[in-house]
Parts: sequence; structure tokens; C-alpha cells
Amino acid sequence: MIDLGTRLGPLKLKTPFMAASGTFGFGEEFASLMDLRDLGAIVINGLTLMPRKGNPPPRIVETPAGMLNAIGLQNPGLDVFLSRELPRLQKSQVKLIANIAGDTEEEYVILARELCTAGDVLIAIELNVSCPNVQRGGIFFGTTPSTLSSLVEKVRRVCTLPLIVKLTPNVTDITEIARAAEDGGADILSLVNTFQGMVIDTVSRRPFLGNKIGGLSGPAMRPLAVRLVYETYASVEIPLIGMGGIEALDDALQFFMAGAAAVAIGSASFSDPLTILRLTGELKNYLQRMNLPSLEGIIGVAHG
Amino acid sequence: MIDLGTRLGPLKLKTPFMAASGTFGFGEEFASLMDLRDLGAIVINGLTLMPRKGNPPPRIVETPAGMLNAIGLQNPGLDVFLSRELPRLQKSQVKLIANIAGDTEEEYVILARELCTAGDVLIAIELNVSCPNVQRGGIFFGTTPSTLSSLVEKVRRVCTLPLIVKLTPNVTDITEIARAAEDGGADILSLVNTFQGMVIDTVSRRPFLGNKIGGLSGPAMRPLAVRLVYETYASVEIPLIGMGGIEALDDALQFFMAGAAAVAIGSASFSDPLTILRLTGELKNYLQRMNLPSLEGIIGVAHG
Amino acid sequence: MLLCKAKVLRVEKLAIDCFSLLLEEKNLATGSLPGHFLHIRVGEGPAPFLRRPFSIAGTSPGEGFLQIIFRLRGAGTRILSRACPGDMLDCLGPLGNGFRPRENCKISVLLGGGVGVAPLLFLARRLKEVRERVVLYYGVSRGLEKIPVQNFLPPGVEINLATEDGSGGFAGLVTDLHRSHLQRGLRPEEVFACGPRPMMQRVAGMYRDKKVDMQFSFEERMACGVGACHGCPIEIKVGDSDTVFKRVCRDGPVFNPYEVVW
Amino acid sequence: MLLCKAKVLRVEKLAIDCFSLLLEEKNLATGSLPGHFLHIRVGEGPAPFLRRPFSIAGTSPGEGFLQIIFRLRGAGTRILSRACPGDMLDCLGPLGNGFRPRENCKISVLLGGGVGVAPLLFLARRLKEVRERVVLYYGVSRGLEKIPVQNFLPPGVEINLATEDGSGGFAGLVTDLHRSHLQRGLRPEEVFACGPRPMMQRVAGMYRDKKVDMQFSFEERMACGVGACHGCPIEIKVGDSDTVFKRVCRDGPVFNPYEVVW
Ligand SMILES: Cc1cc2nc3c(=O)[nH]c(=O)nc-3n(C[C@H](O)[C@H](O)[C@H](O)COP(=O)(O)OP(=O)(O)OC[C@H]3O[C@@H](n4cnc5c(N)ncnc54)[C@H](O)[C@@H]3O)c2cc1C
Ligand SMILES: Cc1cc2nc3c(=O)[nH]c(=O)nc-3n(C[C@H](O)[C@H](O)[C@H](O)COP(=O)(O)OP(=O)(O)OC[C@H]3O[C@@H](n4cnc5c(N)ncnc54)[C@H](O)[C@@H]3O)c2cc1C
Ligand SMILES: Cc1cc2nc3c(=O)[nH]c(=O)nc-3n(C[C@H](O)[C@H](O)[C@H](O)COP(=O)(O)O)c2cc1C
Ligand SMILES: Cc1cc2nc3c(=O)[nH]c(=O)nc-3n(C[C@H](O)[C@H](O)[C@H](O)COP(=O)(O)O)c2cc1C
Ligand code: FES
Ligand code: FES
Repeated sequence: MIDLGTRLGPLKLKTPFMAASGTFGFGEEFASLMDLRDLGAIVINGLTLMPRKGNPPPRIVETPAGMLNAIGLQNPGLDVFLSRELPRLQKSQVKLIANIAGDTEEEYVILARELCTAGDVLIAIELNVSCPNVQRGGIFFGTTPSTLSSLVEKVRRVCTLPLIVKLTPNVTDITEIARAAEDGGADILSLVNTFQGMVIDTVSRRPFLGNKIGGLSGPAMRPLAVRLVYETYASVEIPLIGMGGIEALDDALQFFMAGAAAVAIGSASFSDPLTILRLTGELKNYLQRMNLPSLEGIIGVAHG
Repeated sequence: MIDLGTRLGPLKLKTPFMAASGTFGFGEEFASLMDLRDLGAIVINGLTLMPRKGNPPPRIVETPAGMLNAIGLQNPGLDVFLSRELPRLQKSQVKLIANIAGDTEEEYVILARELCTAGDVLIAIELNVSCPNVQRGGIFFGTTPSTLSSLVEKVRRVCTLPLIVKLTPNVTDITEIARAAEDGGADILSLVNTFQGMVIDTVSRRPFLGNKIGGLSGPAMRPLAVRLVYETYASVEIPLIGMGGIEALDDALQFFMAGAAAVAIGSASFSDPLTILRLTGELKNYLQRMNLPSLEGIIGVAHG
Repeated sequence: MLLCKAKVLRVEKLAIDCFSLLLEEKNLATGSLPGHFLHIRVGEGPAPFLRRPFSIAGTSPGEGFLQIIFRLRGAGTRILSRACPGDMLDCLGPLGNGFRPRENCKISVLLGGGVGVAPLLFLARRLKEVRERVVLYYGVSRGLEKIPVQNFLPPGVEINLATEDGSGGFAGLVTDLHRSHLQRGLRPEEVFACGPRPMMQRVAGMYRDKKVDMQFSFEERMACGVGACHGCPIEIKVGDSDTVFKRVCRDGPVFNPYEVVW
Repeated sequence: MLLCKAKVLRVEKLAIDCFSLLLEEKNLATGSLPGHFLHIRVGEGPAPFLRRPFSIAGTSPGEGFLQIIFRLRGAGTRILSRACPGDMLDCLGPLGNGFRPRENCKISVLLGGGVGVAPLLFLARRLKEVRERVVLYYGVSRGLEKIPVQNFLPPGVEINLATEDGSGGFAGLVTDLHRSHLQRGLRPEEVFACGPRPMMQRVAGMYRDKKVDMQFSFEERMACGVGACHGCPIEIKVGDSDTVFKRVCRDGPVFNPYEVVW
């Protein structure tokens, strides 16, 4: 019997495949195509305390083997989420992880505290300290070790759910940032968010995106993300969730072997909404073929 | 009459298209395919004081819309270069730029001093403070502002040729590094070198490259490089050479509009060795069509 | 919404850089209404990375056929134009909210600019069944780009062509042609439009004071196509001074132009 | 070295996952020698990003034809296998240093493992014109993968087949077959090999004490293919204890196995 389950510190998942924040909505948009309970978890779109309008269009541009996005955390804000969205989601039996972003430490703390007691459809909190597409907050917290560990500490105090910190790749040394998050009390690290990029429209002679800068996701960035997971695995004790350009099983295996105990699928769901389920089946076959009773046997093996 | 010439501070080039270091050898390998004097300049493969053996194989792996390389600065060292390679190159009338890397400040200084007086086939010196594939030196100098400006200052003192500093993209804030190089006395900045990445061979369950980590080049990284050029342009006064994934004229135009006064073509020469000449012709047509007498009219226009 | 493979039956060149693609997929054909679109995966590998959205230009539910009409723009449409009969195309659809014609109404006007006419052909066919007059305005910049819209329409739909290069029909902008008809007494009760933004904006401007039901179909870059990513915003007025970004893919692509921030 | 477009004349399936490609390009056909390779651009877009190197398996200089034989491995060879007659393939070549047969010599032995036999077919044809005996050893793991080498060879070349699955010829490793012949008195004066590294290493090992001229063709990942990037290193002994990395593309692909660090 193959067990696809994976354990990330205090968090247990049925499968190691999650939907990445910002790419799968609350899952509902895809509900008619699959049984959402077959997903390891869905990390829902980034939430903020107050409603966010998001960035002006265009927000998306395709790039070689990838895309830039500059959504700008469009979301209805905590109150509307709690009163309008969550009750509906409660009934679905889906495993949801809330991705939260604040302008200030206080906002993160409020978001975490409120969401931890909001209902058991939420199984973890992911701190987004890595959004490249907003003016304040977001990535600011994710690039300075001391700022980050102080933030994580404060959130840790009110957070009764497993606490994930999502790291930005736009730093000189991710291991330093990762250790800061660990020191602050993170249970799990998730890496990576998108790389900052720009496309210039050579006809209008201006940056193409409304926000000028966007975040690169997709296969183009995969080797960069694998490296970051590999190096972070060697630097912290807490488990990792890997992501960045995963489309095929081999891609996911690279992240597992680099040290990720679970992976998230982001933009691949745009071209194939069934990516996560396909990979789930393929992983099962792979483990069977390799005579491995569970995923554990390959997590981090690339470190030799 | 269209003038394809471009001026980068003290450096004047016949065309704004250069061959990027490490991808075009000394040009000789391609000499039977084209007249090398039609190139703006060739930045030759990284040179070190002592011979470098380079990294164990494999050194190259293809990735989505790009590749990783981990050559490790294989080169015969300064002495052999000066005695064996340079005399031959002197005769060619090609414009060469030496790309140099050291383990210590002293090594950079010696390399720069010797090369500045070695012969007039060399028209500039490019400090490689951004090679991701060597243990010491290289990228170390390119990630700390104070270290970098001190290095550039020392080299500046002995460097009688235009001094280019080539920046790494693997930093939290490239503008800080760029300003440090400018403060140190760089005439020109060239950006960017490759992004650190990794591919794991899921059959052997080990990093694929002999050096484990390699540098990503090619179209995959283009949007990341354009962003870095755009931001650096707004932060320094000295001219920029842009590079990263340029294959087509539109790609080069993005860099020009972001603020580069010249661009370098790297891995695109692998799939099409004639890329630089093709782009040169296309740029001429473009300027004609747009009624622009020279490139200057579009450099940095994306900043509005 | 289905994720399915539709069989390519025919690829036809309609005009310069303009093609129609006839597909067979029973459920798509049955479920699609005018204004709906398909999100199509072109190519196999990682490039092109994203799906491409195309309006549905018509269906034959009985046979299980449906059609799109597209213009060559970049890599994705180039690949599509080379599809061969028998190829299976990965389609997500039908997506979006279609046009919602009025309950009781006699005269419908449809304005299509360029390939924007595609969803209007589908709509005109359905409307003709229930309206006294269906008046289609179709504008192209060059006559070479004109697709033979009459082949896609039942008899009785009034076709008014405008070409900017004067090579056929009215010489000038399709909006000017329409305006002249309004001045001569045309009184539509509902107006549908799809085309370049400046054209649609001109149409909206023409009706600023009128109490005519207007539904325009908009375009925006899309990633998911189903409402999950907020990648395809359109700015919509709320109350007197506020605005929000709605999703073209899920809240549209058809919007009331009075509510759109142009 | 030329950068040119070669016309695809024929794509033929030779065995499971194994194809031959017949190309027409006068100058390439004339300039290529056994051991040379082509660096071929597959596909149009950014993927696959790098060219793919393939040994030249034969030429007909008179007609301007040349041939490669390849095995399906990944995206690049899949695209190549779908080439159609008339397609123009962007080729850089001939590249590398070919095999350099001895001046005076009667018996040549060639050992090919899998598709590594490709350059040896070309070599065997040329050698047969000047040697008394040309003995080819050809090993495959499964009989299904066996290509009909006899069709590529002139009469008189002695073909010795080994299949690891025992489905034809000698049942076992091609190196064991060769060893048994050596034990029974075969005395080659020169040995050429191309195939998987372990196989070539076994061959080299067999001749450790002998004074036989040996030339093996090696593979490494390549970017430029012309010697500019140092991407394709092979470790070569220098003197007693030192080594350097040479470039497979420009200094090879043919090397003396005694000098290679295995
Ligand atoms: C709801 C909707 C319906 C559409 N219906 C039609 C139709 O019926 N016929 C038709 O010819 N075109 C239609 N379009 C536009 C069509 O999607 C684009 O022309 C097509 O995506 C271009 O792809 P490409 O790869 O050829 O071009 P490229 O320019 O190479 O595409 C690059 C990227 O930009 C996107 N893109 C480019 N142009 C547009 C555009 N106008 N709108 C949205 N995304 C764009 C592509 O999807 C892709 O992600 C529609 C767009 C939308 C949003
Ligand atoms: C000098 C030389 C001669 C060759 N001759 C032949 C031949 O005659 N017939 C034949 O079938 N194959 C030959 N090969 C191997 C052939 O180049 C690879 O099988 C091919 O590149 C695989 O491409 P792919 O896209 O199908 O595989 P993928 O695995 O998808 O390729 C990914 C990358 O790895 C490289 N790669 C994969 N395998 C090899 C390999 N064995 N050697 C070098 N690069 C590799 C590819 O070039 C590409 O850059 C030769 C290689 C070299 C270096
Ligand atoms: C359209 C889009 C929106 C995103 N929104 C968020 C977000 O709100 N919060 C967050 O932490 N990450 C967000 N991300 C980043 C993804 O969760 C993921 O880290 C990244 O896309 C890399 O994975 P991929 O290559 O599989 O897409 C977003 C990505 C995309 C493409
Ligand atoms: C094989 C290879 C070797 C390289 N060697 C060097 C080098 O020696 N010195 C250097 O400064 N950059 C080196 N680079 C980086 C390139 O000069 C260039 O910055 C990078 O490849 C991005 O451009 P591209 O995407 O056009 O290749 C190398 C790149 C490649 C692919
Ligand atoms: S494209 Fe994702 S919400 Fe519209
Ligand atoms: S592939 Fe560039 S040197 Fe061999």
C-alpha cells in the first residue's frame, strides 16, 4: 500500500500536492472539474485586513516558459471573507490554508488571530512576506532577517494553527531569511514566491503591466526555485513546501529530492487545471515502481 | 543615414550589439561564419590570474527556455593569454573586451593593469564580480556594496581603459550594488550575469551539474534582467550594457527602452551563431522605419 | 464548464490573417451561448505557456459542432492556424457570461470591429429567431481583412459594412456609418458591440443620453479564464465615485458599457 | 564549418525508438568525415533551446546526401523524428575531429553500443576500401532496438551482433563477445569504439597492455558545439599526475581512451 500522506511538522496532508496561493481562488472555480478533497490543500488567494482593489490592468503577460503577474492582492478584506466566503467554504470539507499579507505587524497579527479561530476548514496560516506586487508590506518583511523574525514571533504568539512562512526569492541569501523565520517560530517554510520581472511593450514604449513590475512564475523559474529549496533544506530544521514551475512529476520529484516535504502547483493549473490530480496519480505509480512505501524515502536525497 | 553607433561614457562602439562573455570564446571559433569586425565588441571568456581548470562535467543542462551553465571560468590564465592568445588576436582588428575575475582584490588589480597595456585590440575591461560558479571571489565581490566599491576603486587606479563592472542579479537590491560600483569609479555597468539555479537528475537523485549549482541564462530570465536594467537606470548616472535572454530585436529593444545603451548576446549565439548580425540588420531597419537617426532616441524611453 | 478535447474538423482562411476553426464536441456545442468563450490550449510543450481565449462564433448543437473565428496575432494563433483536421484541441469552456438579450424587443443593433464580429455572428443568428430587425454593423480597416460575414448569418439580418480604406461599403469608421443611420431615424432598443476599445467607446458615447440596453464584450489578458486568479480586471463604477475591478473572464466578458471606466 | 539549411529527404524508422534521417546538403556531404558530427537546431521557437549534436552516419558526396541515425530520448529527438520530407533543418557542421585511421594497417575492429554504432558505420565503409579486414561489433540490450546495420555497410565488413536479451547473435555484452574473439586469436591493429561509457571503459580495459591504436568517440552535453563555451569537458591526463579538461566538441569527440580519465 502506497501512502501519499506527508507530514510537515504539525501539519499532516493527505497528499504532498497543494494549490499555490493566488492561482486556485478558493477552489470553487475548479469545483466542477474535480473533487477538491483529493487535493493535499488549497492555499487560498492572499488576504489582507482591509479590502484591496488590486493593480490596474494589464495584470498578466506571458513570457518564455512562464508569465508575469501583478495582481496586487485584490481581495475583499478579512471581514467580508469571514462573513461571506468562509461560511460557504466550511461546508466543502476541503483543506484550506489562508495566505495573509499585512502592511504592518499588527495587521498580520490580527489576520492570523481571527483566521485561527474562524473555522476548521482552515488548517494552517501562510504568512505572505514575499508579494512583489504591492507598495508597502509584503516583500518588505521578507527581505530583512530581523524584521522577519520579529514579525513571525508576534504572529506565532496568536497563531494556534500551523504557521507557514512564504519566502521571496528576491534576496541575496535566502538561507539567512529562512533561519530568521525559523528563529521566529515558523513551523514550515514555503518557497518560493515569484521573481520580480518586467516586460516592456516596445510599441507603446512603456512597461507592459499596469504595475510596471510583476512576478515571474512557471517553468522558466523552476531551476532557480529548486536551488533555493536545496540550499534552504541544508540550513533549517523545519520542513519545506517547494514550488515554482512544477508541471510534470519529474519537476515535483526534483523539489522533493531537493528537500521539500510537499509542493505547490501554481501557474501550471492555468494551462491544465487538472495538473495536481494528474501528479497525484503519477506519484503513486512512481513510488510503486520504485518500491518506496512513502514519499519520505526521497525527501532531501539529492543532498547525498 | 542611420547611425548604429553608441556611446557608453568613454567607450564608443560601432554597433550596440556585443557578444557576452563566456559564450563567444575569443570569437575565433565563429570567424568562419561571419566578419567579426561587424560586431560592436566581443567580451572574451573570463580570465583569471592563474590558469583555471574549470568545473567537472556535466557543465551544461537545458532548462525551459534557457540553460544552466557551470563552466567555472576554465581559462589558461593571464600569462598564457598574453603570450599565446593575444598576439594572434592583435592582428584581427576585432574589438575585444577582457572579462576578468579574481580571488582577491590584488588579483583583479594585476589583471587589469597588465591587460590595459597589453595591446590595442582590447578596448575595455569588464570586472566579473558576479560569476556564480566558482568557490571564492567572483560573486562574493558583487553582493556587498562596500566590498565592491573598494575593489572598483583599486582597479580604477590602474585601469587606463574604460572600466565596466558586471553585476550579479542574485541580490536583494541591485541598485545599491550598482551605486557602489559607480561610487568606486566604474565607467559602465553591465547587467546581468546569470541567476543561480539547479537541476536535479531524478534518476541518479543528485544535482545534475558537476558543480551542483549553475547559472541560468536564456529567454527564461529575460523579464528578470529587463527589470534589473530598468531599476538600475533610474539609480545611476553611468551608462548600462543590458543582457539576458536576448534573441530577437524586440528583446533588444526592451533593454534599450529600459535604459541600456548597448546589449550583449549570450546563449542565443548557441542556437544561432549569427544572432548578433541579424539583430544589427534588424535594428537598422527599425530605426529607419521609426524615423530615428540613432539609437539614442529610445534609450531609457520606457521611464516615460 | 468543461475541460475537454474538441476535434478539429476544418480550418479555413476567411481573409488575410483571419481563420475559422470548426470543432466537434457535443457538450460544448450544446452548452455554449452567444458571448461565451473557449479557453484553448495551443501547442503541447511549455510554449505557449498560457491558454488563449476565443469567443464562440457559432454552434450546431444537433451535430455537436462549434466554431471560432480568429485573427493571427502571435505564436498561439499561428499554431492554431496550422491545426489539421483530426487534431484534438484541449478546450476549457464554455466560459463567461454571455449576452443577455432583452425580453421584449423588436430592433437589435450589433456593432463588430474586426474579428470582434465573431461573437456577434452567433448572437445575430439567435436574435434573428425572435426579433423583427437585426442590424449588424461590421467595420474593418482594410478590405483585405473583411471576412464574409453573410456566410455565417441567416437571411434577413441586415449587414452594414464599413471599410476605413474605402474598399467596400461605407468608406470610414463603422461608428460613423452607424451614427448616420441613427440620424436618419434608426431606433434600436438594444445595442451589442465587440471590437477595439476606441470603437466601443465611440459607440457608448453615441448613446450617452439614451435609454438603450447596451452590452459590450471586452478583452483582457487571461491566465486561468475561470475567475480564480484575478488576472483579467476591468474597472467598473460602483455608486457615484468608487470603482472596483471585476474579472472579464467570470464577471464578463459582457459588461454594460455605462458602468465601465474607459 | 558551415551554418546551413539541409533538406530532409527521408525519415525512416529503423528499430524501436530509432530513426534515420537522410539529408541533402552538398557542402556538408562533401566536407564530412567519419567521426564528425552535426549540431542541429530542432524546432523553431525557444524550445528546445539548444542545438542537438548527432554523429554523421554516412555521406554520398556525389549526390550531396548525408545521414544521421538517432534514438528517441527527449523533446529534441521527438521533434526530429517527426520531420517531413522537404523540411529544412538548420545545421552547424561538420564539427569536431574525426577518426584518424592508421596509415598502414590490415585489421580494424569497431565496437558500437546501441546508437553509438552510427559513426562507426560511416567509418567502416571508408575503412573497407583500404583494409583487409574490418570487423564490426554491435551490441544492443534488447533485440527490438537492433538497427539493420548490414544495410549501411558494404559487403565484406564482418558483423558481430550481441544482444543482452539473447534475442539474436551472441547472448550477452558486446565486450564479452569481442573478448572471446580476442582469446581465439583476433589481433586488431586499431580499435574504434562509440557507445555508453561503461562499454567503452570495458573495451579500453581489455587492451590495457597492448600496443593497439585506439580511438573512441565521446559524448557530453553541448551548448555552442564549436569550442567557444567550454561546456563539454572531458578530463584528459597530462603527464603522470595532472589532468586538464578538453572540449569534446572541438578537441574531440574522438579521443585516445588511454588518455581519458574514466
Ligand atoms: C473573452 C475574449 C474573447 C476573444 N475572442 C477572440 C476571437 O473570437 N477572435 C480572435 O481573433 N481573438 C479573440 N480574442 C483575442 C485572442 O485571445 C488573442 O488574439 C489571442 O490570445 C492572441 O494569442 P497569440 O498567441 O496569437 O498572440 P500573442 O500576442 O503572442 O499572445 C501573447 C499573450 O497575450 C494574450 N493576448 C494577446 N492579445 C490578446 C487580446 N486581444 N485579448 C486577450 N489576450 C490577448 C495571449 O492570450 C497571450 O497570453 C479574445 C480575447 C478574449 C479575452
Ligand atoms: C558528439 C555527439 C554525437 C552524438 N551522436 C549521436 C547519434 O549519432 N545518434 C544519437 O541518437 N545520439 C547521438 N548523440 C546524443 C544526442 O545528442 C542526444 O541523444 C540528443 O541530444 C538528445 O536530445 P533530446 O532533446 O531528444 O533529449 P533530452 O534528454 O530532452 O535533451 C536535453 C538536453 O540534453 C542533451 N543530451 C541528452 N542526451 C545527450 C547525450 N547523450 N549526449 C549529449 N547531449 C545529450 C541534449 O542535447 C539537450 O541539450 C550524440 C552526442 C554527441 C555529443
Ligand atoms: C496570478 C498569480 C497570483 C498569485 N498570488 C499570490 C498570493 O496572493 N499570495 C502568494 O503568496 N503567492 C501568490 N502567487 C505566487 C504563487 O503562489 C507561487 O508562489 C508562484 O506562482 C510560483 O509557482 P508556479 O510557478 O507553480 O506558479 C501568485 C502567483 C500567480 C501566478
Ligand atoms: C556558457 C556560459 C559561460 C559564461 N561565462 C561567463 C564568464 O566567463 N564571465 C561572465 O562575466 N559571464 C559569463 N557568462 C554570462 C553571460 O555573459 C551573460 O551574462 C548571461 O549568459 C546572460 O545572457 P544570455 O541570456 O544572453 O546568455 C556565461 C554564460 C554562459 C551561458
Ligand atoms: S483570468 Fe483568472 S480571473 Fe480571469
Ligand atoms: S559545446 Fe561549447 S565548447 Fe564544446
